[in-house]
Amino acid sequence: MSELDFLFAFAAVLIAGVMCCGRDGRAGWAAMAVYGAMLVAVMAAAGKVAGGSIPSALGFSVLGHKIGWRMDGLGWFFSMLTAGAAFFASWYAAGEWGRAQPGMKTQHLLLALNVAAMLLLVNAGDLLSLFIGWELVSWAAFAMMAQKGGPAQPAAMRYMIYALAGAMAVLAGIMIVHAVTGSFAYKDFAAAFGAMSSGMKWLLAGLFAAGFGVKMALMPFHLWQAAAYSETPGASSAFLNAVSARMGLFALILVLVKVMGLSALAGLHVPLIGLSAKGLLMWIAAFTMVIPTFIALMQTDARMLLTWHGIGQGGYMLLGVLVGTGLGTAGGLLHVFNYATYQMALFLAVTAVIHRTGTSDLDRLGGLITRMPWTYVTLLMGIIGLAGLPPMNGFVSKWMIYRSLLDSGSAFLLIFAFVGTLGTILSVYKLIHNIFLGRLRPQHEGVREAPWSMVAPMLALGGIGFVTGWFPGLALNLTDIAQAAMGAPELPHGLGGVATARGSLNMIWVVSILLVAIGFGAIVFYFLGNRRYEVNQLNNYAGGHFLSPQVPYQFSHEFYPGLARVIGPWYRGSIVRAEQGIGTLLDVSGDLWRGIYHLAWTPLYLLAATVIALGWAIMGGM
Amino acid sequence: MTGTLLYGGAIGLVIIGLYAIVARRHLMRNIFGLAVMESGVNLLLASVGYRPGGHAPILVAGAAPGPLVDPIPQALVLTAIVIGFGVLALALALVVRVRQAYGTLDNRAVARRLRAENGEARS
Amino acid sequence: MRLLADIVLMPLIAFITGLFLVLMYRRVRAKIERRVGPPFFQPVYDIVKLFAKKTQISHGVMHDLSIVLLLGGYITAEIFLPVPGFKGLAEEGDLLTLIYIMMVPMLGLALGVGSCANPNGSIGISRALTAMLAYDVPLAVAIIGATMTYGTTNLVEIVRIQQEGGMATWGIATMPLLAIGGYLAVHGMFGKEPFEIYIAPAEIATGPMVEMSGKYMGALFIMQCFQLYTIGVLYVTLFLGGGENWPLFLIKVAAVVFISVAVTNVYGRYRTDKVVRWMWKWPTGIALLGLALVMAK
Amino acid sequence: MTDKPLKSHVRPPQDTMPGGAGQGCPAPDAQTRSIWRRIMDDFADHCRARSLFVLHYCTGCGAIELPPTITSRFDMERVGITPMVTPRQADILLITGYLSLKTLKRVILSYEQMQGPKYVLGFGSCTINGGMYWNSYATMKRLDQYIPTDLFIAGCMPRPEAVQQVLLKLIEDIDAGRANAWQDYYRNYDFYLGNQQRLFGAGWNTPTDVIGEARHYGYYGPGTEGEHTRLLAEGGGSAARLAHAEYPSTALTGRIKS
Amino acid sequence: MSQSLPAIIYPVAIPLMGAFLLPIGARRMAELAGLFGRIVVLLSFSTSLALAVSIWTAGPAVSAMGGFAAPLGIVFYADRLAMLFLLALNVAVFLFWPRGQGAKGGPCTLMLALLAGGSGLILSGDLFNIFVFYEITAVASYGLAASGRTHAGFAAALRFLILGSVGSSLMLIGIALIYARTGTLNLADLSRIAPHALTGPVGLAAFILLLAGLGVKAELVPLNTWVPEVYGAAPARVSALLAGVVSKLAMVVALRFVVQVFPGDGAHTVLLVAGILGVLAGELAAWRAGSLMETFSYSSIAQLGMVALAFSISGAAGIAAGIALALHHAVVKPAFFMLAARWRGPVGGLAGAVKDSPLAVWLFVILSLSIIGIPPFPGFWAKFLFLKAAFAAPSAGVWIAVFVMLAGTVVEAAYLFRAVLVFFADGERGGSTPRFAFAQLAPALGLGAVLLAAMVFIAPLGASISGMADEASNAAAMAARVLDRGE
Repeated sequence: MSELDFLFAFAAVLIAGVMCCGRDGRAGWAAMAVYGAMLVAVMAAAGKVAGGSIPSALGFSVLGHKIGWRMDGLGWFFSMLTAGAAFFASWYAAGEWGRAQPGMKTQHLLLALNVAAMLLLVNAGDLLSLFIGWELVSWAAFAMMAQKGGPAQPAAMRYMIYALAGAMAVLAGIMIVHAVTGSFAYKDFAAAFGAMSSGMKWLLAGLFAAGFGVKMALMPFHLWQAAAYSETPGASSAFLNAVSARMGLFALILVLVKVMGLSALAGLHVPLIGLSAKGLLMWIAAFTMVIPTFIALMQTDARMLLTWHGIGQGGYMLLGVLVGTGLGTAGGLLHVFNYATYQMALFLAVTAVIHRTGTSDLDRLGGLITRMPWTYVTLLMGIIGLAGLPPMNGFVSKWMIYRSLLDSGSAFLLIFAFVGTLGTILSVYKLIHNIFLGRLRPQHEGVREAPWSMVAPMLALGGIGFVTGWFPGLALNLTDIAQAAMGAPELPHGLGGVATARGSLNMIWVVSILLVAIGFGAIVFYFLGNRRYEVNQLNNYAGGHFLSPQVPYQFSHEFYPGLARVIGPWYRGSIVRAEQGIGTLLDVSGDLWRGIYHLAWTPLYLLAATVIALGWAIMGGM
Repeated sequence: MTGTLLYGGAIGLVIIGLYAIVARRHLMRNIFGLAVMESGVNLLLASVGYRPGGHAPILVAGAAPGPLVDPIPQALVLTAIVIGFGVLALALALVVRVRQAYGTLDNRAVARRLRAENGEARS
Repeated sequence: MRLLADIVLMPLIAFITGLFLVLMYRRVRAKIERRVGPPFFQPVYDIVKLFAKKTQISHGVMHDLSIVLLLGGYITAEIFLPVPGFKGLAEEGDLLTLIYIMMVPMLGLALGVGSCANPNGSIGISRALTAMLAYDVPLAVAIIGATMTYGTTNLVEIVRIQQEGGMATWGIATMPLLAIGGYLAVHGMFGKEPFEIYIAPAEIATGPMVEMSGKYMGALFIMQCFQLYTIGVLYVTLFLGGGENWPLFLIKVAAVVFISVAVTNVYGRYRTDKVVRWMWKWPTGIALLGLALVMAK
Repeated sequence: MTDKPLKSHVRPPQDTMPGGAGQGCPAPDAQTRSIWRRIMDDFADHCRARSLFVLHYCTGCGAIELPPTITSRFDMERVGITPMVTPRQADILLITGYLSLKTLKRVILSYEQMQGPKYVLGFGSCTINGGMYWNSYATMKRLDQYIPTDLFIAGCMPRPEAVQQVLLKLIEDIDAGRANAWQDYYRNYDFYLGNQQRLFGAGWNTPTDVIGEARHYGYYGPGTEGEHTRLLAEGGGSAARLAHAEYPSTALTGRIKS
Repeated sequence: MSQSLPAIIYPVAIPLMGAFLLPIGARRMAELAGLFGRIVVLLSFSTSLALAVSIWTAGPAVSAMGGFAAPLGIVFYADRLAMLFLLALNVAVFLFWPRGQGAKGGPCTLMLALLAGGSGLILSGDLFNIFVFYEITAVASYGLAASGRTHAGFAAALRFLILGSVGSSLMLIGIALIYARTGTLNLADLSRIAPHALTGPVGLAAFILLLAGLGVKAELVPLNTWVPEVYGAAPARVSALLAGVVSKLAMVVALRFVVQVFPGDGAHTVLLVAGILGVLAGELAAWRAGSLMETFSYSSIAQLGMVALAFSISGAAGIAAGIALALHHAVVKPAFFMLAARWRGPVGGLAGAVKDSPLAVWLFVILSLSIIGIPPFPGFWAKFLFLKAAFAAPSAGVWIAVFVMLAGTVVEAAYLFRAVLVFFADGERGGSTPRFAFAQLAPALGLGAVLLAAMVFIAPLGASISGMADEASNAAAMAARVLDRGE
């Protein structure tokens, strides 16, 4: 019974446990304990998995193909992420938020199913078990998205169609590999990939990239993610946001980087323009970074804004991994870890706001800082991480990605990355301003801070983000294991950060100096001036006008009018129209075929067939 | 020459029968067409066994009078005629039922009523 | 111990130079308007008067924290900015870190103004962030081009490279287009006249500063000094060969600020979308051209 | 005009009591000050004198006099005076001419929103005794009954030289530490509120919590609260009261501000 | 080596005899008909089981009628493939025996006739013999289609009859053409003569004519206009039986022709085109279908199209995939039809069905997951075999077939889960959806259990299917068994 079997056993026990007695209050805490145990088990397995891989007893052979599961470094990293995200999601759901939810048992059950499916996916031993895990993850996520009913169902439906199309592409890819190499093992595929014809290479790379790209919401397939993830109930959507989309990245890394190898991808050249397959994928990642971020800028719902950012951040991770150098891959993987922490903190904070005020519409919130300070602190830590500013961990991974892009000399990609970051800063400020800053609306007067059972996990996540931001070495040790398993070059790093010849980063010094400077600023501020007097928010300059609570005095609707006038016309939603086009094509052809069955008398074809056949017969001479 | 005449006639019958089924809307005409078509097919089947100048394949006193006609298609035709007859009987029974049910034998109207009853929403 | 000295002295020098730059800014403006201009210690007087205000109005803890974050952010930025004689922490954090550290005070100010619950402030901040998005694109292109030519983002290294070759290896010599594009972006960063839409006294009552009074306003004046100094020194480090000795270094920084100030006082104020369109057209175009040249080499 | 040294040739401050015609303000804040405190205050006054932000609330016909004083003709920036847009950042409030009652409300609100050592300059005769509108029903007659005024400038619109003269006089007062009329607003708030309520109705008040500020900064004197502020307390119609009802507290800790 | 076994005839003889004795008996004791019919079916099932066991152990069996040797005499040939579908037919007939008011003499007789015709169809090795049994099955299915005694039933049966008869006549023309060219009707003999006699356009014309005949029952594209009408109008048990098993028999016969008589790739491409059109027509029409019953009718067309695609791939792998797909569809589709029987009317009206009949809804979910091909379920392994076979011999047509198949699966998943989401949606207050009595749900649950069992024992099942496929794919061995009897 290796650690991996313990993990699978934990997952199975959890599903059974929630299934039988998910109703009573303590189920939430029990689930949290089990996820915690899983996290500890995964961490304990770090030593064994660093070198080789942990075999698992789970495995069977069908139609002559052996299907098995084992955990290697990459699988270990993503299992750790899944267990951690599930731990925090269940901790959040175990508290008062859970008690306030209608169908909490189903949510616990679906979370357990999702975790089990993800463990099966990330520890897949060969292509077939990878596909089995992939399908289970897709369907578990579908169930989780559709559970709330109402608007969630069309969103989940749209996800399911995308996911299934992606899965079919992956299945076709796997079967082609089987036809060429005769087996589903990774090493056979890797060995045979070099010798394939470039057409076949393009086909396989295209199928796998498209199939896995759907789950990661890469550019052309990104329309489903925002609505689907926002409609899921709070804690589960935080889990989905933090980890579920990264399963696509795991599979992409596994197949495109580890098995096919970036050098092989770089070798494939698009006939006309001088771009290689790797370059094309990097440009897709670049567009995925920028365009969803600027769509997020225009959103008016907090959850939609965050999910659109989730898509954008996915572009960073893929870009980092695709650069291929030790620094780039470490940056990409670290960004996966960082993203999971701050995105989950953000989503839990927004859920706390929804829990208290009942709405997440940015045009109907404001001034909550005085009522929900700790939620504000979490959201602040989250947006600093999401925007990638120094004290938090988001900055470290973005710096590493930029540094690797600079080393590999791809300047224009770096410009895209930089513009993406700027867009993020603008939209996250809009998020925190419209919810917490500005004028407190009369109806939110009685709002109280979220209960401690919700605030604790949020602050813990924010804390993790800060600590790994201050000492990135802690997180880099985790990514080293994944990097080694991926075959990417090793990255020498200290506790503070990375020291390369062409520019180094030591976060210990950066954050310490920042704190010292802030301390110095506090001294200047608190001791040099007179004691400050806090005033009522109605005591505000309004051009001499007397402010009263009934007078709405808040600027939050359409927060960047100047920018909107410039980039407004660019939002033509061409991809949305393309998607609708496919929908109507399907309906029209459906009606056409169905119409055939409604013709009064259809065997006209028979007549034609017979005439032809008889003619042949006679011509052939009886 | 006779071969092409025979086959041409049989295939002509089949085509006439098919035309009646396809082009006419009245169910009875369709069934007549069916019968014509089956007779055409049977004729074709029988004419396959034709040998110019052949005699009936009966061995009189143990010796064959001359070139014999191929007996097997004739056996097949026998069965085919019986089957055709059976199917025709069932068809006529069903036509009587349809006439009672829908009061009309126009194929298109019957098809429309049938779909309406099946609850196929015409989306 | 040398590091301790750096940590204390560099911000102090930055502050003092900043005061000179503010003074120079107001004096040049006065001279353009054929006025005498403020006395020598005017910036000091302003700051001391604001700190010495007897009543200090605050709109909540975040309003105070933002000022602290503001000052802290700029002090950190100064420490990572290499100046002649002081290396500070330029080895530990490079150019990219500096760019991001310069965004921390901007976010701090935005949070503080937001918590003042005054829509004038919020509109001001939304315009300031839009302007930041506008001028940061050409700036990014310029920085990327610079790092491409120097091959490193370590600021001390960049200065050393430009020092060795003398005038010929200065950024402005090796990549003129990038320097020009960069300068136009830097001019936007100063937040002065053509791109001063977020202060816009007539429309939104000094935008972000609408609720800042007393020591809050004093801190913003200090920020202005730091801002002028940091941006000036950044541009000098990247394109004007950095400081080999103090007098020459100060002259260069003053020159950078002077040209920008001179331009400022003859222009009206652009609307926000005009700022974005202009910034993404001319400076970005020039900088991209420069980048293309750099990449071609 | 070179930067001429300021000499203290000014006559001593008069001790004026509120309500008395034309008296100045009481003795400067009288708490005993340690040496260090005195040095700091002197240095602060020195800087305050040399850096004044002017909010010229151009109500009457005096507004046109200010541009020449600010710009190149007379250039007040030589002595550190620059125009400022909002009351929060301004030190000097210039009332340049007659004040109708409606404008007076806005002026009072702006005055209360100004910070710390703030000075009010009354331009022209309209602020002194109503000027040519002495018997009008619509204008206020004496400015210093409603907000404590430091200096008045006589003249039916004084010329820029006069404005310059009064500004230099103000600088001298500040430098000497005598310009403390603003504390009078806190110390005798009831007097001023009474005058204001006489004009605007019994429970009238501005959203600024002047009494709270007085207590906070230690200027709470006997005259701060009186029968007029009691009207305030029992729930007159003022916006601040509504504010307190609607928004009991703004501080993070949620304590009800008095 | 093949064994000569007279017992092959029993699976056909017993039901035929039962079919003729039943009306006599039923005139007096009406309810006895149902019981007597069931006994006959059990009897025929036991004999076929015994036959299957002997064939599984000793290999395919041949039996010449009346002692006449192969080329001239009529021969019955039974290998493991035939046995599999024979057993499936017997089980299906027993499972979907008419109940309630339909269980009077008429439908029971027709059921037995259907059983006899189907068994004969699957076992006979002679071309004309296949035609005769095909006609018996066809007439039985016309009768059963009308057994619902509803107006729509009669009209649908009539239109079905006309279409079927036209198909049969074309098949007869085909047989005539083949006989004229080769002079023999025995499949084994044909497999030796056909390669050089029936090549070229004449062979293709013959195959198209034969396929036209079989296509009516096997729901191939131009000929399946009767499918939505008959399945809608006929009682659910009949539709389940027709869609589930009978259509597969016709497809297996088509496979026999392709393997033995027309090995050339002309026939394969015709089958491929028919398959592709079938999948396209089925999936797209089902996407726009209104009620559940109509959706499943079109879905069965699509699934049959997939089976045709599988059989169009020459070689044992294709046949194995075809058998797996056919078997899986034979288990899943009847269960769907039984569910659709209770859930009539447009899908929208079924909101909140999960509260009224949770078991049925969860069964629906499991069946749809399997038919889409989600890994743990056997449906996935069927698709897996198909893809393995397709990519083993990639040609342009096969690429299109794979693409259409995968795209079809996505569309199928879309409309199935569109219905599932409606079930789970919260229905309007007080609105109730039809509940399931246990008797109605029993067959569906039985089939669901079979599906889950197949999921568990997938490995041995897979092995036996591939064994069956190898045996059914080499025509020479079959010819040798039948012709070289060495009498």
